[in-house]
Amino acid sequence: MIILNVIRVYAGYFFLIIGSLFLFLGPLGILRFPDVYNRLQAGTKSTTLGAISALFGIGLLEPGWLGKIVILILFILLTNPVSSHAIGRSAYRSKVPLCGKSVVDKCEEEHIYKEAK
Amino acid sequence: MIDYILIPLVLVMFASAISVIFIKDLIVAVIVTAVVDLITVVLFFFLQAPDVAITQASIVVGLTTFIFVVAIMRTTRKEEE
Amino acid sequence: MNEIFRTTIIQISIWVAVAGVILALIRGLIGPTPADRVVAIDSMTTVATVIIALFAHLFKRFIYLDVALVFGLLAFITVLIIARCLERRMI
Amino acid sequence: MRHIFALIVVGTLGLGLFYTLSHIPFGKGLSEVSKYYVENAIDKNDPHAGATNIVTDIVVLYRGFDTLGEVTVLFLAATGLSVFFFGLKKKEYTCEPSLIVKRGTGIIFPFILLLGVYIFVHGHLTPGGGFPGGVIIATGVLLIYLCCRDYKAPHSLFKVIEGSMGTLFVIVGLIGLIVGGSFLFNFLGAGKTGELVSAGIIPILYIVIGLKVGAELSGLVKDTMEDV
Repeated sequence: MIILNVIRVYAGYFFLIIGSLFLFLGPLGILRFPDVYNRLQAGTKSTTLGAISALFGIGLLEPGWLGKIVILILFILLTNPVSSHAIGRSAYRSKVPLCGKSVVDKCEEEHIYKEAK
Repeated sequence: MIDYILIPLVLVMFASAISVIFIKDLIVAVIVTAVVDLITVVLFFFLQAPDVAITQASIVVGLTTFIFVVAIMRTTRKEEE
Repeated sequence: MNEIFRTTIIQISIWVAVAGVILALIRGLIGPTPADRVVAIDSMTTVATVIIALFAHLFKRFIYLDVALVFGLLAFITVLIIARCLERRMI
Repeated sequence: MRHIFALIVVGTLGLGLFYTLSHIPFGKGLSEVSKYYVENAIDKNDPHAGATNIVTDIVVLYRGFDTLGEVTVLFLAATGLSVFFFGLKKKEYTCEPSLIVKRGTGIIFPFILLLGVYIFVHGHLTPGGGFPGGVIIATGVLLIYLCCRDYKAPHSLFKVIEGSMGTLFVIVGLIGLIVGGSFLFNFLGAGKTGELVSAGIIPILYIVIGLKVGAELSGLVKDTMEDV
């Protein structure tokens, strides 16, 4: 039983460190990537993973908090993809150009947002 | 040790609050103002005033931005020289 | 001993996350288009939610998590308002 | 030139705030008023007590009359804004939100309503209270307006809720005046501290304030979104 407790606490520390590392790497990607669409990848995916991991680490360290932590994780899982989709769509519709190294633009090829022009 | 966390947060607030003055595009000014309010919530929370923080978060995050954006959309977006 | 270890780990996590906030702020200030800045503020809100939860764990107050709940759910609306507005049609 | 002027104004304000606030000793000891609050707000025999959250005790039981004034100010502001937007020309919108935004908002909206109700029902136990809860509910209505162009909010329902809740606030205060001799007297007693049904009239007042603020700000959002 004591061993289980020790494993739980150290797993909590592990998730906490991993999560905060990803919370640092996501904004670093936002700073370094060349255009909006690449920055969207770094900013949303990495930050979502980091947030979920760090919150889960807190939940492991304090087992009584796990219920509210799970609700918080659920909110982040629900809201982050929707907002990133909205940003990407609005950026494409307000005609933000792709960076020079991009090779394919499927929306342009298939005329998905043609009516927006 | 952890008290020094206030220094980078206040510097972030300071930089964004000064840059709001010099921004021509008003939508961008609204976005940077939202950054200032966001850090304010964290500061209130750190000073152990969760009631103020929760009120600030709920009002600033939704309604203030909304009213600013509505006002900008009814007028012009770029500031004139 | 154990308590010191715990607070050290959490303080290191908070410092790393605040470094992330500062990096996102730099992009938010220099970003060429408004969409870049919206991306920066989107990730900043997520990081700030986690920072609030970490502070709650540092102070050992369960009820402080309510602030993180409100913040995490409502910060999405700011991003949605500005994103809908940037589509050149009003909201 | 204008920017420099704005910078000077902001800098002066900031320095003044800094010098004022740096003389206040935060967390170093209590003033006379704070001592009175801390000693009396936890005492179970005092009728001015019962909440786990001392801030709630102070806001509702000691300063309840101020809250009535705040709600009145909010009502005046909402009325003024709706008058301001009345009669302006409507613009044409061609842009539909995408499927993901529509469905995602439909999933998130009930959670926002539930969070708002949680915040103001648990106002005496956790941080928060009537005002943030009402604002969160109004934000949910705003979210629906953002993703559905055809949505019409029930304006008459908002009016009915707002008026009846304002009346109920005054009625609760007047009952306190009759029973205990002062406006907003806590006539239900303190109860057992820490339970959901405790702290006398604080939960009633917070539910009233939450519904009233929510209805008012939802009406404001409705006026703004349907006219703009």
